[in-house]
Amino acid sequence: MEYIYAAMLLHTAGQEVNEESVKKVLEAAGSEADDARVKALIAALEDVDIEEAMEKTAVAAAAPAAAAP
Amino acid sequence: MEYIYAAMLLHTAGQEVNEESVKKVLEAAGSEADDARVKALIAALEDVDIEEAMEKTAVAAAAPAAAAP
Amino acid sequence: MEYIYAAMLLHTAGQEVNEESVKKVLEAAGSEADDARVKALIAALEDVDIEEAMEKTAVAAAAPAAAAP
Amino acid sequence: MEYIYAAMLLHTAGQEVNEESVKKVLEAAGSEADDARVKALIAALEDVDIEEAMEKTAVAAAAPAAAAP
Amino acid sequence: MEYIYAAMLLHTAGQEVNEESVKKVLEAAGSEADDARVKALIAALEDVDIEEAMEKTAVAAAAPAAAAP
Amino acid sequence: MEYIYAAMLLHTAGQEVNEESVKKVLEAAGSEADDARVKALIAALEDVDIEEAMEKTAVAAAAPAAAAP
Amino acid sequence: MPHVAEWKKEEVKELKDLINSYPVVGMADLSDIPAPQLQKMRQSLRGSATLKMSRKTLMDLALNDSPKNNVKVLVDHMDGQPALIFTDMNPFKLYKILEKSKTPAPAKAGSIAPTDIEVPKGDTGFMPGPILGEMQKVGIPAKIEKGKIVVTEDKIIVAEGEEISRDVAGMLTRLDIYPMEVGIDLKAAYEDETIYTSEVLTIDEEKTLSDIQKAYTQAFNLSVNAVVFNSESTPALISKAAGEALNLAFNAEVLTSKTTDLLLAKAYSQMLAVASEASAQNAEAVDDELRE
Repeated sequence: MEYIYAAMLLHTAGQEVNEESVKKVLEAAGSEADDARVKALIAALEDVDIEEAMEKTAVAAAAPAAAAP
Repeated sequence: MEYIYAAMLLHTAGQEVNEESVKKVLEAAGSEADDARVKALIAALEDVDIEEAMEKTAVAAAAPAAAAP
Repeated sequence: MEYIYAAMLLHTAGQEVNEESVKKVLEAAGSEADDARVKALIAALEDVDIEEAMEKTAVAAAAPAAAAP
Repeated sequence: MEYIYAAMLLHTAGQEVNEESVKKVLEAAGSEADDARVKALIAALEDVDIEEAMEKTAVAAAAPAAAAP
Repeated sequence: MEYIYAAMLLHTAGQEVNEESVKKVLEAAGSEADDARVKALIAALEDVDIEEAMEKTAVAAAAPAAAAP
Repeated sequence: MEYIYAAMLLHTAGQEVNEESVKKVLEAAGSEADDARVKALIAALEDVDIEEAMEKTAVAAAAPAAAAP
Repeated sequence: MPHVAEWKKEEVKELKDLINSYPVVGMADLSDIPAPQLQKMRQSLRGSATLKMSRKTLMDLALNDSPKNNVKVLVDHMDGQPALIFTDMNPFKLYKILEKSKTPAPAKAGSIAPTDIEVPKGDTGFMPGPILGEMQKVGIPAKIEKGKIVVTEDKIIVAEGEEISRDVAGMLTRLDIYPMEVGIDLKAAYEDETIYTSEVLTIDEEKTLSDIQKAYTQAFNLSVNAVVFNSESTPALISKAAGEALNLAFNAEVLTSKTTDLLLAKAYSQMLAVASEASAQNAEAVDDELRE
C-alpha cells in the first residue's frame, strides 16, 4: 500500500500525482520505489478519481453506521 | 490528512515515525510541514498501535454503539 | 479525548474555544496539556462547525433505532 | 451538558469526579457552577460506571423494543 | 396512569408494590386512590414482570424523540 | 428514574410539580429524596413541556407498533 | 552474420531501426487471430503503433544486437506467433488499447476457458429435435416448453481455467456463445530499460479504487482512534464526544437540556408498557385512558 499512501499524501497535499512526485515521496519515506509499479499506479490513477473514491468511502462508512441494527 | 498519510507511509515502509521522518516525507510531497502539527501527530501516536488503529473501524458518531444490543 | 471534551465543555458553556481556554480547562482537570495537540485542535476547529457536528450525532444515534427491525 | 463534559473530562484524565473537581473544571471553563446541579450530578453518577454509560447508546435499548411484536 | 406510575416508582425504589403502598404514594401525590382500581392493578401486576415490561418498550420511544429537532 | 416517575405521577394527577411535592411522593414511596437531585429535576422541568414530551413518545411508540407484524 | 541471406539482413536492419526509433517496444502474440480481423486491428492501430511480424530468429537477432540497454530481454517473452509492436504510447496505454480491441470468438476444442462459461437461462430459439439431447449431454439443463427448447436455469458449463471439450465447443457456437477473446496479446513491453510484463501491465482499476478507499478508511480510523485532529477526524471526534455525553447523561439519568425530555419520554413509554401488560391481565387494572 505504500504506493497508494504516497499518492494519497500527494493528492491531499494538493500536489500533482505523477511518477516523479510519487517516487520522491517513497524515497523520502525510505521505501524503495519500483519503477514499473510507480508507472502502473500512475496509469491506473488516470482512470480513477481519487476525490470521488474518497467521497464514496465516506458515504459508505456513514451508511452502515446508520443502518446498523 | 497529509500528516496521517505520511505516518502510515512510514509505518508501512517499516520506518520509525518521528518528527524528523514525518517532516522529510511531507516536504518531499511538497507540503509545508507545520512543526506544531507534526509534534501533535507524534504525541498522539505515542501510545497507539498504528496497525491496530488503522484497522479498527472508527465511526463518526456514537451511533454504531447502537449496534451492540 | 480530553482535548475534545475540554473544547466541548467550553463550547457548551458558551465560551470561546482557543488555546488558552482549552489549556486552562485541561489543567483544572489535572490533565497534562500538550501544547502541540492543543494547537492542532484549535487549528482543526477553525474549519469545523461544532454545533453541526454535534447535531449529526443526535440524528445518527436516533437513526438506527428507527431502522431497527 | 457542561456538567457532563466536565465529568467526562475528569474521568478520562483519570481524576476523581467529585463536587470539588467538577466545580473547578467548570469554573476554569468560565461557567458558573451551580451547587445544586453539581451535587445532583455527583449523586447521579455515584452508582454509574462512567465508561460503560458513555459507550452504551441511549438508544440501544430501543432495538429490542421495536422488534417486539 | 397515576396508578402505574406509582407502581413503577415503588418498584424502582425497591419497595413492595401492594395495595397499601400504592395508595400511600397516590395520596402523597394528592391523587384520590380508587380502592377497586388499586386492587385490580395489584392483582394484574402479580403476573407481570414489571422490570421486563419496562425494559422492553422503554427507550423505544425515547430514540426517535432524539431525532426531533 | 424515581425522580422522573414522581414528577410524571404528579403531573398526571394534575398536581404542581415542585420540590416539596416531589419529595413528598418520593418519601411516601420509601425512596430517599436527594435534595440536589430534586432541585435539579425541578430546574430541568422548567424548560420542558411534559405534555409535549409525552406526546412525542406516543407518536413514536405508535409507529413501531404499527410496523410490527 | 556471414551466412545470412541479403533480405534477412535487410529485415534485421529494418527491425533494429524501428527498435531504436521508438521509445516503447512490445512483444506480442498473434496466435488465433483470423487474417481479416488482424487486418482490421492493424488499421485501427495505424498512427499510434506499428505492428511488425517477422521470423523469430530475425527478431532475436535484432533485439540482441540493439544498442538499447536491456531490450533483448523481450526475446524471453516470444510466444506463439510473435510480433513486435513499436509505439510512442506508454506501455500501459498500449496494453489497454490492445485489450480493448479484442473481440469475442467461438470456443475451439481444447481451448482453455478464460472465465467461467455460462449458458443463460431462457429460450434457445431451437425447435424440438435431437439438439435437446445433445444439450443435456453436455450438461445444459434444457427442456421443451411451448414448442421451443428452453434452458431452465443459468448454468456454468466450463469453469475458468478448464479445457473446453469438442462437444461443448460445438454446442456453444450453435448457441451463439463466444467465450473466447482474440486479439493482439501483449506479452511484455520495453521502455526506458524497464521490461513490463503483462502482469504489471494489467491495471486493475477496481483494485486501485478499493485500495484508495482502504487507504482513506485507514487514515480516518487512525486519525479518530489516535485522536489526531484534522479536517476529517475532528467532526467525527466531536460527534463521538457529543454521543458519549448524551449516552452518559441519559444512562446516568442526569437531567440536562438534551436528556430531560428523553427521560420523560422513557418514563411515559415505560408506563405504557407496564399498563399494557397489566391490562392484558385485567382490563380493570388500568384507567379508561389506557384501555384500548
